[in-house]
Amino acid sequence: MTALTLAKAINAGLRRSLESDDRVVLMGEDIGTLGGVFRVTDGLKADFGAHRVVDTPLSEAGILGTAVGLAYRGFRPVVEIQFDGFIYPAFDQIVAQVAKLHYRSRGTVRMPITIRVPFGGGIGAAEHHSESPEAYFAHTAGLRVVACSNPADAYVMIQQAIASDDPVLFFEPKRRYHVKADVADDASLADARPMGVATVAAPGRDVTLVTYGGLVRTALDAAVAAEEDGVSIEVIDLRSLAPVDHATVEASVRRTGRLVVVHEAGEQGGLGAEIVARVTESCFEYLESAPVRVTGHDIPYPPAKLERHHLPDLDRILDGVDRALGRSNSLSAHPVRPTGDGVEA
Amino acid sequence: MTALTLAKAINAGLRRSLESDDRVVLMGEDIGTLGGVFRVTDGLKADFGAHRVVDTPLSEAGILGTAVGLAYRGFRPVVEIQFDGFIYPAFDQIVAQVAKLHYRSRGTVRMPITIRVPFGGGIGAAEHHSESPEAYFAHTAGLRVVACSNPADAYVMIQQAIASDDPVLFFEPKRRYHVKADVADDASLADARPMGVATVAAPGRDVTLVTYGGLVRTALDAAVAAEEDGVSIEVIDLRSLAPVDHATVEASVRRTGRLVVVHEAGEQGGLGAEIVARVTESCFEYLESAPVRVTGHDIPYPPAKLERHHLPDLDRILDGVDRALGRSNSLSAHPVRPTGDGVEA
Amino acid sequence: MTPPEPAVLTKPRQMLQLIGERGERLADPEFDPWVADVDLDQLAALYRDMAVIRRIDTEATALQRQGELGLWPPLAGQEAAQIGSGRALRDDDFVFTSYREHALAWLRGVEPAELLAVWRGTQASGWNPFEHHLAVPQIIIGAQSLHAVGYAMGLTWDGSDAAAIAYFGDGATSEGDVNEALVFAASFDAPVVFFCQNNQWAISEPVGLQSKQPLARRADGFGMPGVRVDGNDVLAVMAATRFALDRARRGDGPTLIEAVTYRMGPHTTADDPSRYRTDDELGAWRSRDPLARVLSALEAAGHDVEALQTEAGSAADRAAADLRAAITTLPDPEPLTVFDHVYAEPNSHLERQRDRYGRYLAMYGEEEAGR
Amino acid sequence: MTPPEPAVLTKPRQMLQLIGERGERLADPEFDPWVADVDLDQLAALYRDMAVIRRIDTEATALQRQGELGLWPPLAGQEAAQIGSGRALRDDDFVFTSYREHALAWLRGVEPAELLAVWRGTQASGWNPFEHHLAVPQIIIGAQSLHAVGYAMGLTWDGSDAAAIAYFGDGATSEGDVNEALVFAASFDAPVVFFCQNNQWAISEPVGLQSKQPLARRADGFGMPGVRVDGNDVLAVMAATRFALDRARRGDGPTLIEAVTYRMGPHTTADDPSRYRTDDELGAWRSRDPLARVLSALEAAGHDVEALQTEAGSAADRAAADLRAAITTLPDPEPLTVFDHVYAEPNSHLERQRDRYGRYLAMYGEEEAGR
Ligand SMILES: Cc1ncc(C[n+]2csc(CCOP(=O)(O)OP(=O)(O)O)c2C)c(N)n1
Ligand SMILES: Cc1ncc(C[n+]2csc(CCOP(=O)(O)OP(=O)(O)O)c2C)c(N)n1
Ligand SMILES: [Mg+2]
Ligand SMILES: [Mg+2]
Repeated sequence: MTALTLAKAINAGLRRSLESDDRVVLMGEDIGTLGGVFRVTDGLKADFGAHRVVDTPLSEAGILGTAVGLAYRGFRPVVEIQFDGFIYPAFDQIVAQVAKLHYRSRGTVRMPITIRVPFGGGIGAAEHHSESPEAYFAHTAGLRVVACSNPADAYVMIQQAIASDDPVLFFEPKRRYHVKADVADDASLADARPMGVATVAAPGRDVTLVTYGGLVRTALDAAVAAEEDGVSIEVIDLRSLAPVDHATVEASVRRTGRLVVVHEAGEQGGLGAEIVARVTESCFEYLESAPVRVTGHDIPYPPAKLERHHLPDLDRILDGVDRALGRSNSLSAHPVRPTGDGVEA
Repeated sequence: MTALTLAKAINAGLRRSLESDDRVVLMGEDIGTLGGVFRVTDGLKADFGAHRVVDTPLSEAGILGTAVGLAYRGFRPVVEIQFDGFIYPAFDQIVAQVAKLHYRSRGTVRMPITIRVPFGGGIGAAEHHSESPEAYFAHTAGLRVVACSNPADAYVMIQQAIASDDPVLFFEPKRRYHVKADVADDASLADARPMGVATVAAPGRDVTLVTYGGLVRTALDAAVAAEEDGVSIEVIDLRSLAPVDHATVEASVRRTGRLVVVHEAGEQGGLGAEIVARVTESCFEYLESAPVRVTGHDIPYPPAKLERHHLPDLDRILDGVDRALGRSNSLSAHPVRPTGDGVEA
Repeated sequence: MTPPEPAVLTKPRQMLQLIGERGERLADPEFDPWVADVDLDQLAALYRDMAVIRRIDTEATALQRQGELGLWPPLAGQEAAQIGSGRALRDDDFVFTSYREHALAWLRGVEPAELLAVWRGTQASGWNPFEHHLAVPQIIIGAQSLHAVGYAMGLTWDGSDAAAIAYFGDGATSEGDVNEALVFAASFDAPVVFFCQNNQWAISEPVGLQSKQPLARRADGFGMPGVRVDGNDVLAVMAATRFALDRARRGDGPTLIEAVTYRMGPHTTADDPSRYRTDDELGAWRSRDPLARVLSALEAAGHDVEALQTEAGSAADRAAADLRAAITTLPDPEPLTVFDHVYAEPNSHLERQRDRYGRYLAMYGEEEAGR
Repeated sequence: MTPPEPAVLTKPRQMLQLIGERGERLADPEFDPWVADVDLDQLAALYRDMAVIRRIDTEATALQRQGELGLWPPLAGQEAAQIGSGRALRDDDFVFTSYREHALAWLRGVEPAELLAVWRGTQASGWNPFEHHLAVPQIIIGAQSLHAVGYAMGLTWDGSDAAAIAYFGDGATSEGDVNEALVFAASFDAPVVFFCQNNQWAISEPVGLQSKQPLARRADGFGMPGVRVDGNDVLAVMAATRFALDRARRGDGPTLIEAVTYRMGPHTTADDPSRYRTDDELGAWRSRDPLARVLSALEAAGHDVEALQTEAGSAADRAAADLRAAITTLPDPEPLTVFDHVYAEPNSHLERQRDRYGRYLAMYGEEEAGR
C-alpha cells in the first residue's frame, strides 16, 4: 500500500506495464521530456528510453494511425491525447481503424491500443480543455471505454486496459488528478476486480445513483449529505462505460426501484440515455418512478466562470434524487403535468 | 406536383436554394463534373458554374474547414460527404468548429452550413459505405440533425436546412434515393412543415413506432402487416433527430402507452436510447410496457452478404412490436425474468 | 546488390524512364545499377506477371458485370506500377495498400477466393495479413499511409532491416493522414516507402485539382527524397522502388515515389468515366500501354515475344479460370458470424445481443429471417 | 507601391534579413523595395508597437500570476514577427490567429477587456470578429488555417482584393489541417498568407521533431512560394508579408512565410520550460532580442532612441494600466447566459433545458446554486 495521487497512480501503473511487457510503448505530445502536461508520464522516458516513451509530432491522427501500424507489428501502444478536446482530429483513425480492424481482418489483427484521455471539467480551463466525449466512443462498436475515479482503481485499470487485446479508451478525470489515496501497488493484478465490472461505491436503499469519473466523489458526498436527510443513496461507480456492467446496475435498481444517472457530458444522447433506456427495458416492473438524468447542459463547454452552472454538483445531484423520490424539487414547484416534467415543447 | 425520386428531389431543392440565394455554394468531392456519385448534384455545376458548385480536393477536413471560412465570409456552404463512412476525417472541424463557433463567438459568427450525408445500409456496399453516424452528431451541442425519408420531405427539408442559420447535418437514406413520389415543387416554402417537426406517417392506436430515414418505409410496411394481424401501429417519422420533436412522440405514447424505436445504427448509445430515456422520463405514468429498441447490432457494419442480418427489417420490427405488446415474441419463448428480458449478464 | 546511392534527389527530375515509349532502353547512370541484374528472362517474367494480373482484373470485372461480385475497382493501366514495385519487395517487407492493388495481393500469394471475398461481400476481408505480410485493403483514403509508418517505426525498434511500403493514389495526397504520415516518417527516419500511383484521376477529379506540382515534389519539404517515375515503365518502377527500399534498409529513412500512370478503366465498376474524361485522353494513354512497352523492349533485344505471349496467355487463362472457379467456394456466410471478431475478448453486451439475435433466428427460422 | 515581384522563391533562401543582429541594414535587392517607404519615423513607430505589446504581455502575465486570469500564453520574443506582419495588413484583410497573437488583436483595435475576457474565463470570446476583421482565437492547433483559406476563396468569388492571413506555430505544421489548407489554397489560388511563427518549440517539443527541413520549404511541394524570414527582424517580416499580400491581391495565390523566432517565456503560464530547455539556449536568443535590434538600427541611423524609449515607455505604461483597469470591467457572467448563442435559431430542447435550470436556480437561490 502506498498513498498516491490519481496522476501518480496512473504513472505507477504505466511503469509496471512498461516493465512487464516490452511491447508496451507510450506515445503522445509532450509525454517524454516534459512528462506530460499533467506529469502523468513523469520520469518514464528517462527510465525506459525514447523508444518506449515517444514524443510525437503534433498530430493526433498521426499518433493513432502510427499506433495502428505498431499494433500490426505486435506492439501495445498506449497513446496520450493531451486533452479531451484534442481527440477529434484522431476520430477517423479511432472509429474507422482502431475500432474496426479486428473485425475487418476477421480476428487476425489485434488492436491492443490504449488511448488515455484526461477528460471533463472543473479546473477552470480554456475552451476545448474540458470536454466529455465518452458517449461518442461508447456508441462505437469495437471499442471498450472505461473511466477511473480514484487512485486505487486507476493504478489497476490502466494496467488492465494495456493488457486487454481490445482497444480501450481510458478516461482520466483531470480534476481528480491530485486527489491522494491508498493504492495496492503490491497486490497481484490477477486478483483485481475486472475492468468491466462496476463498483458499488456506497451501498444504499432508496435510490440508485450511477456515475463515473470525476463525479463519483461528488456523488459520494451527495450520499453523505442525503443520509443526514434520511435518504439512503446507493452510489455505483460505473468504471466501464462500454460495455456497461448492467448486472450490477440492474441488481441495484431492482432493490431501490429508483435511478438517477449523473454525468458531465450533455444529456442528449449521453451515456445516461443508454443507462436509463436499458434499465427501463430490463427493470420496468421494478421502477417506482421515472429514471432521472442529471447532466451537463447540451451546450458547448462554457467559459470557466460559468462552468459551475454547467456541471452537475452536489445540489443538482440531490435535486435529481429528490425528483426520483418524488420529494419536493426544482421541477415540482409548478407542476404542469403529472410527470413533473413541466415544460414540454 | 412532380413525381421525383428522392435523389432528384434533393437535386431540385438544391437548385432552388442556389437560385434564390447567391451566397449558397455547394462543395464536395465529385459533385461538379460528375454530379456526385449518386448524381444528387447532377447538372448543377453546368447551370450555376464552378464557383457555386465546387469540386474540392480529396480531404474532408479541408472541405469542412474551408466551409467554416466561407461562412465567416457570409456564404452558406452546402457540403457533400460522399458516403457516411467518410465523415470522420472531418469530425474535428464539425464538432470543434462548425458546432461551436456561434457559441464561441458569442453569436457574432453564424455557421449556416449544411452537411449532406448519404447514410445507412441496404445497398450491398463495401465497408465504410453503410454507416449510420447520426448519434454522434445528435450528441453534439450546436448542431441540428435531420434525416429525410421521402422525396416530398427531402425537397423541402434540404431548402430549410440551407436556409437555417444553424449548422445542419442532413442525412439522406441512400437506399431510398431511387424511390419516386410526388413532390410539391410549386408550393411555397413558407407554408411547409418546419424541419424540426416530426410527422405521424401512419396513425395508430396500439403502439407508437418511432423511426427515421430509410426505415420509415419499412415501418409503414410493418404497420400494414400488423393491421392484418389486428395490431394498430402509429408510425412517427422523426425527421429531426436533434432536437427531437418530443411533443409529437410523447403525445402519441400517451395515447398508445407503448413505444418501439427503430434505427439502423447500433443500440448502445444510439438515438433510440435518447428517445426511450426521454419518453420514460416524461410519460412514465402512461407507459404500459417497457419501451423497446429494434436496432442494428453493436458491430462494425458487416460484409454485404450479412447486412440483412444486421439491419432491422419488417420481421424484426414486428417482433419488437410484439415485445411492446406483450405478445409472443423472440424473447418470450424462454422468459427468465418477468420483463421478458431473458439474458441479463 | 548495393550500387552507389544516387545523388539525393531533393528536386525530382522530370521523370525517370528506363524503357522509352517505343521500347528503347534509356541509359540512366543513377538508376541503371539498381536493375543491372534484370536480364531478358527476368524482364519477360515481369511481362508475364503483368499479363496475368491484367487478365485477373478483366475477369473480375466480368464477374462483377455478371453479378458475382458487388463491386470491383479495376487496376487496368497500372500493371507496371504495381508489378514493378511489388517485385522489388522482400517477402518480409510489409505492404499497406488501398483497394486497387490486386497485383500486390496476387504477387504475395493471396488465393483467388481470398482476393474476391471482400468484393463479393461474403467476408470483411480475404486473407490473414501476417501470412502474406500484406495488410487488409484500405478504403478510407490515405489512412493506410500512417499504418505503414507505424509499422516501419516498429521495424527499427525491433532492429529489423525489413521495410514497409504504403500504396495510395494521387487523390490521397490531399488527405491530412498522408501528410501526417510524411511528417512522422521523416521525424522517426522510418524505413517506409510511400508509393503514390498517380493515375491522373480521383474518381472524376483530375490530379490538377489536388496539386499543381508533380506530387513527388512534396517530398523535399517533408525532408525526404522524391522520385518521379514513369509508372508505365516496369523497369524504371522497379529501379526506383529498389532504391527506396535500400534507403529504408540502410536506416536512411523514407522515400516518396510518384509513379505516373493512368487508370484505363472506370474508378470502380459502379463508375461511368465517360462523364468526366475524353476518348482522346484515353487513346493517348492507350498508346503508352505498359505491357506493350515491355514487349517492344524484349522484341528489340531479340527475345522471342511470340512464345512469351503464348506462354503468358495460357498462364493468364489459368489464373482467370481459377478466379472464376473460386466464386463457387465463397458461399454466403452464416448469420451469427455477423457477431464474430468485433472484440478479441469476451464482451457482455455483445454476447447478450448475439444471444438475442440467435433466439430471434430460432423463432422465425433462418429462412424467413432477415429477408 | 508595387515593386517588381522577386524571382519566385520556389526554394527558400537561407533566411531573409534586412536588419542584421547588430542593427546593421542589410541590402536585399528583392525585398528592399517592399519596405522602401519605411523611414526612420516609421521604424520608430514599429519599435513603439513592439514595446507596447511587450508590456501588455508582461502585464497580462502578471495578472495571471495574481489570479486575475485563468491562463495567459505569453508572446514575449515574438513581437517583431507579429507586429511586422500585422502592420503590413490592410484593415479589410481578415486575420485568423491561434491563441498567442495578442499583438494582432491589439493592432486591430481590440479593447483590453475584450482581449482579457477569454483568458479570465468570463466570456467565450472577446470581440466581434467582423468589427476588427479578426476571427476568434483558435486553440485547436492548425484548424484556423483552413478557415483562412475558405475565407480567401470567398474573397475571390466576391471579387475583392483583400486577403486572408493565417497565423500558426511550428508545431501546427504537423497537423493534417494545415497541410490540407496548403492543398486547398494552391488548388483555388486563394489569396491567403500562411504565416508560421517558428518559435522553436511546441510546448516541450523542439521544432526538429516536427520537421528536419526549414518549414518554408514545405511550400514548394504544395505549389506556392515559401519565404523564410528572420522573425526577430521587424523590417524583414514586414517586407515578406507585404510581398505575400501583394501576390494575394494580384491573384497570384498563396504564400507560406516562416518567421524564425523564439518564445522567450513559458508556453503558457501553466508551463515550466526549465523542464525541457537550457538557460544557454535562452541566453542565445535573448541576445537576438527583436526590440533591441530595431533600437540599434535606429541608433546607427542617428535616430534619438532615448526619446523614443521614453515615449514608448509611457505608451506602454498607459497600455498596461488600461489592461489592469479592464479587469474590473469583467464581472462574472450571469448564470443563464450559459445557454446563450448555442444556436442562432430557437431550439426546443435547449429552451426546455434553460427553463429547467432557471427553475432550479430560482428554487435554490442563485447564491447557493452551482457552488
Ligand atoms: C476518406 C475518404 N473520402 C472519400 C472516399 C471516396 N473515394 C473512394 S476512392 C476516391 C478517389 C481516390 O482517388 P486516388 O487517391 O487518386 O486513388 P485511385 O482511386 O485513383 O486509385 C474517393 C474520393 C473514401 N473512400 N475515403
Ligand atoms: C489539436 C490540438 N492538439 C494539441 C493541443 C495542445 N497544445 C496546445 S499548444 C500546443 C503546442 C503548439 O505549438 P506551436 O504550433 O509551435 O505553437 P506555439 O504554442 O509555439 O505558438 C499543443 C500541443 C491543441 N491545442 N490542439
Ligand atoms: Mg488516382
Ligand atoms: Mg511553436
